[in-house]
Amino acid sequence: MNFAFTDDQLALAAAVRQVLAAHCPAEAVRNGRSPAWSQLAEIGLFGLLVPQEHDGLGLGLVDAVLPFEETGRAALPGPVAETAVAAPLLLAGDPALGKLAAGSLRVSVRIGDQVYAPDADLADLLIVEREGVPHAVRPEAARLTPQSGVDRTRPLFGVEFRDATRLRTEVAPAVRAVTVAVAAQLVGAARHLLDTTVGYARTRRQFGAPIGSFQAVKHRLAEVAIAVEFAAPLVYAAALAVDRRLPTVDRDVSAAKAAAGEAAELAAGTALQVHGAIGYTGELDLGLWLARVWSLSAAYGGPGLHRSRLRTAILGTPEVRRWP
Amino acid sequence: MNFAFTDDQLALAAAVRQVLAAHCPAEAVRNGRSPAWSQLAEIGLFGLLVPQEHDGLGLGLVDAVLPFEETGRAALPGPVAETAVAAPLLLAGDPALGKLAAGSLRVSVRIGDQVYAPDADLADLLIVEREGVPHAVRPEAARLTPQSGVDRTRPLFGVEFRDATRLRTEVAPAVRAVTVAVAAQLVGAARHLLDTTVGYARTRRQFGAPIGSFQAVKHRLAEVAIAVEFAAPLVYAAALAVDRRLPTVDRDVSAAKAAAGEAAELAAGTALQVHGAIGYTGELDLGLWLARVWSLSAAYGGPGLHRSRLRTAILGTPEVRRWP
Amino acid sequence: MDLDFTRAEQDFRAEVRDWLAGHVPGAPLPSMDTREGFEAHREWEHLLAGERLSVVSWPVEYGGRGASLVEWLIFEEEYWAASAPGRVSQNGIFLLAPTLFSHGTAEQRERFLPGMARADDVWAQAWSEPEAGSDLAALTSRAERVEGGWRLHGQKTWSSRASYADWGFGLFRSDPASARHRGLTYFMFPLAGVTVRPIAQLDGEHGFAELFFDGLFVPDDLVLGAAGEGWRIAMATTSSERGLTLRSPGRFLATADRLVRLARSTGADPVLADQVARAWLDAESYRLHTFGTARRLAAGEEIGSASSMGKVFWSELDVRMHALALRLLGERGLLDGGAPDAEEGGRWLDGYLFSLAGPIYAGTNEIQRNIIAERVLGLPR
Amino acid sequence: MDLDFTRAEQDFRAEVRDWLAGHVPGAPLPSMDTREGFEAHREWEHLLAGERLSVVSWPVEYGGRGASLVEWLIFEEEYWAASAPGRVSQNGIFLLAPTLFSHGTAEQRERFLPGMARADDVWAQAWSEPEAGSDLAALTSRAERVEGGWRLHGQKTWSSRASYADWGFGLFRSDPASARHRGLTYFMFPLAGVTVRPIAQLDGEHGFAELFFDGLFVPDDLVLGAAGEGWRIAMATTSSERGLTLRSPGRFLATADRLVRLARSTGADPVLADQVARAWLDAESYRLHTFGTARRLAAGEEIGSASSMGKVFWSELDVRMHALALRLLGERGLLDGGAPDAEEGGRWLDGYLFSLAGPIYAGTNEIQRNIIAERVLGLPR
Repeated sequence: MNFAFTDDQLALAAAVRQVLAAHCPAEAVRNGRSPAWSQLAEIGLFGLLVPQEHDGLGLGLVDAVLPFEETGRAALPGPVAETAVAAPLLLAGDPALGKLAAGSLRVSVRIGDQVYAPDADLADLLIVEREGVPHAVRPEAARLTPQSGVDRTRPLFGVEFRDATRLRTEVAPAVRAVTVAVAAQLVGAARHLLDTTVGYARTRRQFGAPIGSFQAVKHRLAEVAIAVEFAAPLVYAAALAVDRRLPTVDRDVSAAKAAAGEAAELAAGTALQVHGAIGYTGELDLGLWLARVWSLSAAYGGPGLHRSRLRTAILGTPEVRRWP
Repeated sequence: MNFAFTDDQLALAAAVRQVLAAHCPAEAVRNGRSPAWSQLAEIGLFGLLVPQEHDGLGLGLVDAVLPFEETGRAALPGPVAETAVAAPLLLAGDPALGKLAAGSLRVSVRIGDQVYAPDADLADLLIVEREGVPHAVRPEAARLTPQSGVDRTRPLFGVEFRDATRLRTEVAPAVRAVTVAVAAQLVGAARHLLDTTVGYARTRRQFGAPIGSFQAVKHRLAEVAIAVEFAAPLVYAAALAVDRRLPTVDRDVSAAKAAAGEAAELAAGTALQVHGAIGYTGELDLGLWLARVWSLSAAYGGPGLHRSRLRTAILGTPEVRRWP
Repeated sequence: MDLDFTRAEQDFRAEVRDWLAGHVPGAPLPSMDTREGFEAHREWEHLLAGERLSVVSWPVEYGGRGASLVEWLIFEEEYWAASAPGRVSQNGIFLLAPTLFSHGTAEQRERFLPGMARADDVWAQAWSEPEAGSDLAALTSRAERVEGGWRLHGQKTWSSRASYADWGFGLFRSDPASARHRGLTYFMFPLAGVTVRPIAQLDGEHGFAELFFDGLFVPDDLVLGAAGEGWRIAMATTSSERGLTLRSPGRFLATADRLVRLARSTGADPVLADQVARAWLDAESYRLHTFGTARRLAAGEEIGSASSMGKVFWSELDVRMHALALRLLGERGLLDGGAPDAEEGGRWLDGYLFSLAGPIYAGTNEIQRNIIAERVLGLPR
Repeated sequence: MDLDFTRAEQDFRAEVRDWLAGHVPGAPLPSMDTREGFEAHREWEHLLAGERLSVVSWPVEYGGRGASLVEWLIFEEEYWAASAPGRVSQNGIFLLAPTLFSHGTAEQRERFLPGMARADDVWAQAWSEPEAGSDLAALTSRAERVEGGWRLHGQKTWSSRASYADWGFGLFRSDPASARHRGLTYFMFPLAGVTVRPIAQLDGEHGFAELFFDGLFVPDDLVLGAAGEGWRIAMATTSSERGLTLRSPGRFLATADRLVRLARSTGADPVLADQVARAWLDAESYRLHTFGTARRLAAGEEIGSASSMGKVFWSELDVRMHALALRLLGERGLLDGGAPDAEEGGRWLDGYLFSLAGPIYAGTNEIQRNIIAERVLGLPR
């Protein structure tokens, strides 16, 4: 038993982080729609879950979880989780997988508990669930209704369509995988918010001292650190559960999404309170991350929905089974 | 509209407080079973709700609420709420009311959500609910099973009985009234815990300073102050609702009991954490109040039960009605 | 103790309710942080003032009705329950006017209060500075003594309504040798001579602005109270900002009622339903508590530092209620007014973003908790 | 990254589980804070030691099995899931032994570890003093240098197990001119020469005692590490007290599982059910987190201040789980072992009272949060 990331897994995450540091600064989050896409394709992010026979890396979700933390940390815009995580499963066996791995097929989805398709206007292909079955929809066959909201860097769209191709895959595995990827992004976003807020608290002075020297600020930030520290293992375990198709997988995915969403929302609320009024403005980049946390926490089922499922899973079954 | 206590109401509370300061010190809580009983009878506590034609004061529950805060503040032992609040309603019209008002009839009850009769071994009369109807049981006809627990100064008893007299009163008004009285006691106990803990934090030194100068301690105690400050008005309003037989009375009683119990439990937890290990011992009197808070918070329905009723009352009715 | 409204109080409630039912605009006004919306809100204030409803608790001579505190609370309950427009003249009415009543000259009151009541003059507050957020005593903007008055220099920030308002008020350091609380003077000033730069907020609105002063001349009759006494005077004002006047329960009661309706219509999960019920009761408790406070104030008591408890309570309740609404709505809760599917035109999201400022402004809740601990409970500094 | 136990780990788990199933007493042992219960618990330790299960992670030569950290975690999971008795030798095994391994002499290890493993010697800790609760550097008990050793003077408190234990260990100020962290020495001492006064606790138990030293002679070979180095050595010990060793997840996992069963049997209200599910997942998360930590420790990394996060998390989880159980049980939850109607002989109440000490001892959670903020996050002191 070895519940720690391997050197390969860490190296891939570091590569993603490096690419994002170079190609996805806050300015790109604010104004770009899909920055760093080709660079991420080059290091294999979009082929990570694509089988090797389709020019992918043939890896598992557990290998994607740290790279996705990095995309969350950078608040990377674009339909990245949908393209890199949902699409390889929904298109399993499809020749389009090669293009997917190469980063030349952008996909947006509306599956599971998702009501809207994120970044659908950028997509080369839409995959939409209807009556429990995934359907591929070409952009020209779709009518998109923009549903503008708090996260301007992750626009949502209502999708109606005329023609669609019924896919032969199941929708549930893709829903689980993309939900875990988004949970990982939430952990990454929470880490960024914690780091940024710690940095601000070290330098901003009030009453003659850095505000980070006040115990109330210290303890709030310590709470965030604890919440993130103990949300992350649930996300990692959920990724393993998806890869191994464990009987507890649905519970584990809900636990990951709920815990990550709540930790990130705590990080967001604390970041705003510690920054004070300045955090509330467009003067800082903070607002980009706050909006992203709110938007991702609600995506693919918010904490309320997943908590209600967890209640049933844990109290409603005759025997609760521990991982593994 | 005048949501403030009258001078008469304040004066009665002050009198109770004075009596308890003199006759119910912590030592009496620890070792006495019903200290200050006759002195409280003298100033009219047991006749407060008894009609004037039975030698009582003929007042309302709203007049009892501050005196009961004082009994909670002093952690007064004995079946006081049962005798002074439940019994006058359960025995309405009964000639025994005169003895009740004089303090020469001690009553314990097992009604409503109460599972055990508190201080039943001290009672001259037991009133027990059976099939929704109150029954009077003489002590010699009752078999009491001691159910010892955390609050050694408020012992509980299971009650079985042979003979009983069916009373003609309804049980619900008495349940409501005694529940509000206990809620008031919880507010009083919380105020005592807050005062005691503030006093300790002002004098106890660690790391070269009084612990009350640390912001973490300050903010915890501020939280307790806020919780008590905003629980109390719900208790006062519930007392008025009982007196006026408002249609919202059950909701208001549940709100009072849940809020007071939660505020008092917060005060207890904070008191223990601020005192540290010493709070955990018999060396201080603190433990008497902690145990009393736990025991009263569970009495006549705990916060969980009342919260579930509140959910139904507030979300399940077509229109929520505000007080008044 | 009772909760029985008098006949007069009931009649007043009925009058207010009826008038609002007949006059509140059917569709929400445009945002008061746009020029168009600002003027629409000013028009609404004119309408209110015509009925002497803009400042019910003021004396009749200044445009009010001399209403009691309880009547004012009744007015607020009815006002927010009717979903009436936000108050564009709030800064003046709730922050400046109490100070004018207590520290202004008769001439100042005559000159400014009637126009404020009618919103002919809309006022912006100018408390904060970039380096003096929560620490108001660290102000560095200065007032230079000149013949017949003063010249103002420096920068203010988080000035609400300043983009379109007519007048502003705030503290300036009039004694250059002074430090901290000393040597500050309370000024009123026309915004015409001030450079105003709007601050973009999370929601894209511009409710706040930065103000730049470059020697604006202010005559002596625009000084409120004595020179150098600004801190003491301002504290009386911020204490009322933190206390009863700014946050009457009406707004939270209305939000709680809307939240209950939302929870019913969305069929809330029991866990969320529990939180909704709690929030509704918290609003109720805040209302009852305020009734008690109103009684004490009417009896001439001071509420002082205890008002910090109210500030913490209402501001965190407001965040909680709006966050709950967003959670009940799921993904749809995060849509703004531009989205076809937005609930109530994105009002819950707008309210959430607005509520987030509550624990920050008028003294952060950290500072309020210090005040509660030190001044109410008596813990050492 | 994986969560696949090896064949050897699975075999070890099966062995432990089978042995416990055959040996854990059917009825709970009497409280270890009574003379009778203490000896019963000592007997149980003998039985464990006979199977080399009392200290699985120690080297074979001292009575252990040289088990890996993961195997030790497995042992703990099985131990608590089997509702096996509390560990009367916990202080020695978890607090003193790590220090003996790292700072003791070979003679000290030979002399004390085997007896500790068999519970022939039961150890009491003596960290706190009346005026040095959380602030351990404020110790004033002193060690006076004499021929061949030291004489101990002063008072210790909150010494767990001291009423019936054989030996104690703690810090004494050996340099009278020293202050704070300097000039402290780590001593082991026989309790026979110490006056022990039990402290009555909330639950009427006497798990803690005060110790009074009146010149007890301690020879030099009972000094652990160098004289004057006590603080550094003790910090290594308390860091392991706060870290992995004292609070393996096994106990919390077992409590979480019992809580889920209780919630099912009492038909928990959805709101309480939600909290139960959260607690169960928190325990699961603590377990997973600990697996990660074990891996890092096994690879030679230090966990250092990060262990403070674990301390806060498990101690508050433990309180939460027990408080939830009491709430599920209502009035019945507050009954003690003497009450006929008590659930599981009052075990939830006992556990609740015990859990309340968690956020206090081994560095209060306020101090832990300071440590997290300053040493993990890098905020200024």
